[in-house]
Amino acid sequence: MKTLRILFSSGKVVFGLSVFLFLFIGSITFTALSSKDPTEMVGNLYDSPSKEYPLGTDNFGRDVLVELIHGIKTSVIVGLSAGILATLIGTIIGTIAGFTGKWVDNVLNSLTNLFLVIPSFVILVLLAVSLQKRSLFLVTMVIGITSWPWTARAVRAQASSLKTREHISMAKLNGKGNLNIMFTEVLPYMLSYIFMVFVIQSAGGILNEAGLSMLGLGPENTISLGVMLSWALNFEAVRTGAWWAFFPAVFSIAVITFSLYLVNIGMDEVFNPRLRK
Amino acid sequence: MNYKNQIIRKLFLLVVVSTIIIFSTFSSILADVEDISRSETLYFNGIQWGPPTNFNFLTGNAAWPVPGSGGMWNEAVYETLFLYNMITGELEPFIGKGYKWVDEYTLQVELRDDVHWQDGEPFTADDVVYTFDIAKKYPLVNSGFWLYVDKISAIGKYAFSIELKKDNPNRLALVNNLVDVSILPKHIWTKIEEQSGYDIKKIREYKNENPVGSGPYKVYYYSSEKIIAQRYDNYWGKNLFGKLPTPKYLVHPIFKSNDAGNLAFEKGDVDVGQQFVPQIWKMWEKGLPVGTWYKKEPYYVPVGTPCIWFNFKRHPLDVPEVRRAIAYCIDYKKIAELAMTKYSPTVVSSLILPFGPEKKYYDEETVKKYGWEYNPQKAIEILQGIGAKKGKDDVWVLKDGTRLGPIKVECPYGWSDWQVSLEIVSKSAQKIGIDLVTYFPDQAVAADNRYSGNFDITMMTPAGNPLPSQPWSRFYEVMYAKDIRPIGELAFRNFGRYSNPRADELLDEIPKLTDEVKMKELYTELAKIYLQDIPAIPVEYRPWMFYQYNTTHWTNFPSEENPYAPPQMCITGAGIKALYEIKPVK
Amino acid sequence: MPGNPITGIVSKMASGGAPSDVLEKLYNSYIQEFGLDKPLYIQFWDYLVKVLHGDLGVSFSLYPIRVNEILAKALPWTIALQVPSIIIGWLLGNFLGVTAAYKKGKFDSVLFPFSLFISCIPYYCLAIILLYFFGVVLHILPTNGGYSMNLVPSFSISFILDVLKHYFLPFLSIVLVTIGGQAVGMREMSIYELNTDYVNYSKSLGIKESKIIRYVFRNAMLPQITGLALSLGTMVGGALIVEIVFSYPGVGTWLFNGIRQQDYPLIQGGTLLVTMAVLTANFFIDIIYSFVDPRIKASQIEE
Amino acid sequence: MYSSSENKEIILKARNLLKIFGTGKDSVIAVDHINFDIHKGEIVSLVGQSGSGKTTTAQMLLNLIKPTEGNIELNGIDIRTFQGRNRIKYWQKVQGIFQDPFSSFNQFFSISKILKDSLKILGSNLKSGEKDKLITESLESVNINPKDVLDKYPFELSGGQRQRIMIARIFLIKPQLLIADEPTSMIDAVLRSNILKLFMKLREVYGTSIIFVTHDIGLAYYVSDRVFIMQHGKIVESGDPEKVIINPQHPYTIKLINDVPILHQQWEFKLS
Amino acid sequence: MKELLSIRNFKAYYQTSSEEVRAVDGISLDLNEGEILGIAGESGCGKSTFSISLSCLFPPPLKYISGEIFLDGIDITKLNTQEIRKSILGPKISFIPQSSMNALNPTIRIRNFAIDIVKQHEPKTTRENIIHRVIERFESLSLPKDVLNRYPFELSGGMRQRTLVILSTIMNPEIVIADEPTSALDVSSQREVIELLKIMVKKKIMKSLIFITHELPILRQIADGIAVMYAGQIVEIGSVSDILFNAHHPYADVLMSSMIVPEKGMREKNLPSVSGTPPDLRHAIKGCRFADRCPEFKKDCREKDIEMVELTKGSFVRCIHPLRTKK
Repeated sequence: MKTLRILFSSGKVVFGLSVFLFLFIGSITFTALSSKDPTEMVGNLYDSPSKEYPLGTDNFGRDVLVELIHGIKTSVIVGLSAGILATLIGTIIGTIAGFTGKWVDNVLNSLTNLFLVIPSFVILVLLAVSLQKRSLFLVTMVIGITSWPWTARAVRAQASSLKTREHISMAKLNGKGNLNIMFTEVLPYMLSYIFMVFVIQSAGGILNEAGLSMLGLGPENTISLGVMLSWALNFEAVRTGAWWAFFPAVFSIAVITFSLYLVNIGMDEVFNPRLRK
Repeated sequence: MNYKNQIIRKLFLLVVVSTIIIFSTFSSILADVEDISRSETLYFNGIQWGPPTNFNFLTGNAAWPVPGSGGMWNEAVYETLFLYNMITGELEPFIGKGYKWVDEYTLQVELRDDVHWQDGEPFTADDVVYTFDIAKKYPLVNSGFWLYVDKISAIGKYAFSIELKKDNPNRLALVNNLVDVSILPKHIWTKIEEQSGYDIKKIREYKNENPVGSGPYKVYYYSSEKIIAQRYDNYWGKNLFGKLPTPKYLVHPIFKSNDAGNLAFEKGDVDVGQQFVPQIWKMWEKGLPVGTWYKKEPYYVPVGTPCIWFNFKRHPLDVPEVRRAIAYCIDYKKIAELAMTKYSPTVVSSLILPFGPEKKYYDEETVKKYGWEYNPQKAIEILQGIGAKKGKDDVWVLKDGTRLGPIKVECPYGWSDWQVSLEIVSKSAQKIGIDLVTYFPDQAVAADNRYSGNFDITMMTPAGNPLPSQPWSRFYEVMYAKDIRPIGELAFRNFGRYSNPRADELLDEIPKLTDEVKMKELYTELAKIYLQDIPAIPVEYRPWMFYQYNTTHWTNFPSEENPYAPPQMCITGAGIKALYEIKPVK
Repeated sequence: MPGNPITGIVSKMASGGAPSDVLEKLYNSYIQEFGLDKPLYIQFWDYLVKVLHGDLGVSFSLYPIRVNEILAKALPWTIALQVPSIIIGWLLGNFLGVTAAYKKGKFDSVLFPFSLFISCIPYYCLAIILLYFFGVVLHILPTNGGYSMNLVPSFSISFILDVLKHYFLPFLSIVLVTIGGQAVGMREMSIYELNTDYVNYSKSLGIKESKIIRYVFRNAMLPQITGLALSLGTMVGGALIVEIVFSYPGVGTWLFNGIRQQDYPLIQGGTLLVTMAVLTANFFIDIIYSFVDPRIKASQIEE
Repeated sequence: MYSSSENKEIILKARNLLKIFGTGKDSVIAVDHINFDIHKGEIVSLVGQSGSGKTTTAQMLLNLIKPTEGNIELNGIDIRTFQGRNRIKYWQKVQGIFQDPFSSFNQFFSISKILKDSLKILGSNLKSGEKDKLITESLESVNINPKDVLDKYPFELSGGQRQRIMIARIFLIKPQLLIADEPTSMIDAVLRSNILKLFMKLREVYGTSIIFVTHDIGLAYYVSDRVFIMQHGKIVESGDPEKVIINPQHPYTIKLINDVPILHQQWEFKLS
Repeated sequence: MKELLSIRNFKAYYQTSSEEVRAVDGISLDLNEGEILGIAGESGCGKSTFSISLSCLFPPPLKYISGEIFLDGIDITKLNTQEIRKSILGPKISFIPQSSMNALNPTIRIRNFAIDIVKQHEPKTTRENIIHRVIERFESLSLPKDVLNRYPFELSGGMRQRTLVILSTIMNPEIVIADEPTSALDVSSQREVIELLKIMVKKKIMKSLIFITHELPILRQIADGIAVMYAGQIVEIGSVSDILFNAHHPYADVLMSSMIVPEKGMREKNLPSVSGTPPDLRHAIKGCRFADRCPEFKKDCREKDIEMVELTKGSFVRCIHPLRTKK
């Protein structure tokens, strides 16, 4: 409770979170309540914005605004799920490496560094290319699986510094097992940190989805912000000046990730007093 | 020394070293040809995608201007015997002065005697015979020739004859070869064959960077960014056309995306293009000097008809009423307007196009009687007629309990206009309660699915080229079932494994005919079978090439109002005549 | 890998109207040629052996061009685009970051959210927007390719100017996003450094701010160098997509083409090249780092 | 008031303890073949400057890290038998207290949870009421009103209180041997005596032996029955504090004692 | 003796949007030339904040509230940051921080840092001259001059701390403020640093020294006078022997008696026991701040704020019931 209060004392956190939740909950509510089908072809190729379709239509003659709302929902869900996955894998690997130390750490750490240095973009592309079918779920998995190293690295550093804390020795003297210690003595201390990492990973997930979709490796038969961009490029929205086909998606991606970054930075300032002004 | 200076010095060093590396790597791509003048150069787009890999006609994917890229023949370097005119459907004399059927099985062609290769060697009937003979020796794109030809032989230096097989005398397919097979110089290719040890693999690896043909242009320069052809001023065609082609250079820049190519076209950097430009009329509405064949819709000359193909081995698509219901529920007009941005007239339920050279075989009665059109109510009635009921989720269920869906309609990802078409198909069907869902796998997957029969409904254009053999070729691809491999094995036509013995008979019979009346009769019967069985549904028309021109630098391009040449990109078949008539603006 | 690449090649020819029977023959002869009739593990082994000999195989989509040849032509463009833009963006970003941290106040409160926002826009999105404004709306800069199509590469002034003109937008996209990301990171590092004892000590000795900023810049820079090494993969990945937006004739565009046409040799070769390039860059950064950080240098000398 | 330990039973023996960290070139000898015995009820100080190896020794004695060589015997039983599940049996007899009274706590647990967790080491036979009683008793032993602290979290307590709760934990477990690693170094001087008195009480009530690990020679002198002076991983001098600290023999000890600032004598400086 | 520094009722608080901590709450003291003043106090008493405040830079959230600091008769709290940096810090007031490991910029050689310091105040002096001067300083204090060519991390803890002392005094400051300069060191290095400081005062490299520590035995070795701080205030100022053996303020007395040193007789000594914690400086406190814990507590201790009283010359105490006065 107290932590939450401190958290909300940061304008950045409040602002970022509000924007994010507004977009996320808004898009979920809209898609749940509205009967508007985003794939309904209501107009022609790139009809300019009008009263009826405030953001015009896309290459399929679909209402861009409705698509955008669905796209935001999908992208955010992909981002959050990939974020959860990446955070989960990274936290497990990082905690084990950092806490266990010795050769386990060496092995896991070299693995992490290897994955860090090899552009995750490359792995992402290779994985996505080799998928038979790219459902939303699989794409999310692929993004999550390729982005854990950052988490692992960050968590490892935390865990290995926590390892030397005296309450860990104390817990050992209480006869707690290593697993128990990891869960009760190490993890809770990293929670805020892990949450921050999760926020960043989610933002990364959204960006990755967009990047993959741009390459034509995005989820099939789904509307996401990246897919919208990919269509706009495919159908020459830029050349024909149909800004409404790409700008709203670009802007939404930027705003969502911006809001997440703000939350992260705000949290960082709260939890690391050195950044506090 | 101060540490700050140290950093700056190190960074400076880094920048210098990287600059050197970068510039030295760059120098490797610099060439030693001269820049070319805009007023002497005609720019193309839309034919060559990706960097030139070879100029070897035998690879099947030779780069522009050698035939092979994008399935287009052209006459710039290598030439065909006759010039096909897609508007009139005629074979115009070229190297071949004329052809005649000596008897039912024998075709004789007479050649010009003043044709020579770009290295000065004379062009003779031997070259022609050689060109067809190697297609017998090796698996080549035009090896199909030998399925119906028994023998090709020279008659003296400037004539040759072709004898059809008695059991498969396909006259229609044979004539195709007169317009779409580029003749190779025997004296050069025998050497290449010899060097390659008569191994087709080695022959295919031969890049032929300096192709020697009989045409008016030679490859001058190429890189992964562009290909330049330079005029061959000693061209034999001076005799035929009375002059040389006007542009000294033909350039095909290689655009990395459709967008880039279209932007260049819009700016006038490209003079004549065949890329899909959505809503091209907006360009002249903006005041740009851009034109297409027709001034009005559909702007382009429709030649092919992309279809959705049913898989006959999958239930419930094997039920004719289901196929018919689908045929009725599709909003063809919307496809023409939205997916084809009005570049297609609303499609008619026929594999014989109701316009162009094949119009003579089109029988409106049959289409009216057995065909279909957009009529969702009718689709519902058809389904009700076979006792189908709507399920709870508003989707039809057949008597045997089969739900109509989900049925996948697929085409490759990124084939954007088709994707839009299929979106409309699926939306149309869903509206009346047939659950068609779109599926856009990657191209290779889609192709694999298509050939191996692993699909519900797929999209493909049957025989999309303007050829003398149409509409037979189109029917053949859609309906001919003889020798078609079962599901799981590859079939490069009749993907849905449709089969009707009578259709096979008709398809065997038609190409043998010489009598036009009889031919129309059989075509009509074939059309009736087609309309009853519905192996595939045409969803839109498509031009062979999206011929469009920008008159910023060159004028007098052929068009409907000035139809001195067909809309064949100035270099293909009879389209080549345009090269002699266009005029530089300056 | 899904799909069969040969069907791709053959279906391309099929659109040329070749009879199906011929296509089947062609199909079989290509299958043999690419060795796809062999078991998968032998194919993989063959590929590995070839890669170790520096041969990335033959492209499917651009048969019979070798992947080596394609990438060799593309690499200079990519290096010329990415190396300077990432370095310049990185330097400018760090400079802005440390300034924002030190100056605080208005400079920081404007610059910080702005660079944060910029850094949140993916490279390719920024590229699209720049392309739209400069290329399509204002018509002042070329929108695609490495140089104009009426020019032939040469060491002439006009060609070099033309290349630079085409270079500008992709360069700017990468620089801007890099600046944004680096400024955010550097600001945080600098705030951390500004609170260290040595800064306070230096202040207490009356050392002026500009000097202290230099201390801070240098020290905050060190983790940023390591950070650069680690995030280089991500940066290069993003920058490769920029190439696609501008149809820049670099590795990214080729990779994109490869992906679209299921050209596995090209995809594998391209990704391998990118990986090697990033690893090499990392290696260089490590060396540079050891020069810049006296602590590392000392420990190396001792050994 | 301090009883002589000469004839008391030995509860812990350390023989030839060696600890090397790292491998190869980077290896560091932290503890270099040390030997000592700890008797029942005695207070011993392990004194050394930073890097002398005293904390490593403490960690080995606590069975938190394993010696590279040598052996520890608890009541005659080899420490190597106290591995895995048997570690608990060791920790029933040997317990520790650390320097930082804040980081010794899991800040996410309330004091009552922390103390209850400590009880687990005694086995699970205790009923809930018994547990509460034990906890109350132990808190009272360290002069803390249980009501004031049980529901609180560590960060709500002062440093002195926290260290007392750590001692309450020892009162709860009643080990034979307590290893206290710099237990007062982060406690304000004026509160230090309170803490020290609790250690004395522990020894008096339960006969617990205590090893103080410290760099504070004054403290070692004040509380110990015996002191061990460590330098570079070795025990250089040991014995009665009066002997070792007031009349050191080893050159290192002499220098060390000489450099400790004291109250009643001022250093002589060569103020040239 | 000339009075160098005179502080009058100086207050500096930590102020954030939500709270205010009265870390330094009314300090007055005087410092004469050649004098070494020790400031003793336990954690949280405000001694470090006080030392930081003497730079008059007040890094946020620390804030100047009121009071004066006269240096050579000038109230430096009234100067602006520029003037303070230019003319006060370095040549007049200098600091020796606690943690030598972090106090030196890790990526700059000692020599260059020394040059930066001198150049700051004497821009015209050449590098050679500065190096020459610094080398001389090292030699005169019998320290190895090759330290100059090293990076901080290449020095041992003791050497680094002594280097810090030299660097802080290159400009021959009038007053040096050393905040726990020895607490991270082992006893031998500690002794060396103290010896060095003592020599430097003697040699007049610095005119006076304020030495802040929580260990009274160290002040015994170095200081002339001691000020004891408690809860943001000085509770007693006096000579070393007065404070150590004859303290008047009950807190100073308890603090002194709590010292444990390896001295004969120490084992027999009974340590005083005080419970409780210092008051929370976030809230206003009425009366004596030690009252809660004071063994000598009387009722009137809490009635009003206690002022410093001069008991004998140079001996001040903030207590209305001081110890050992009547006897």
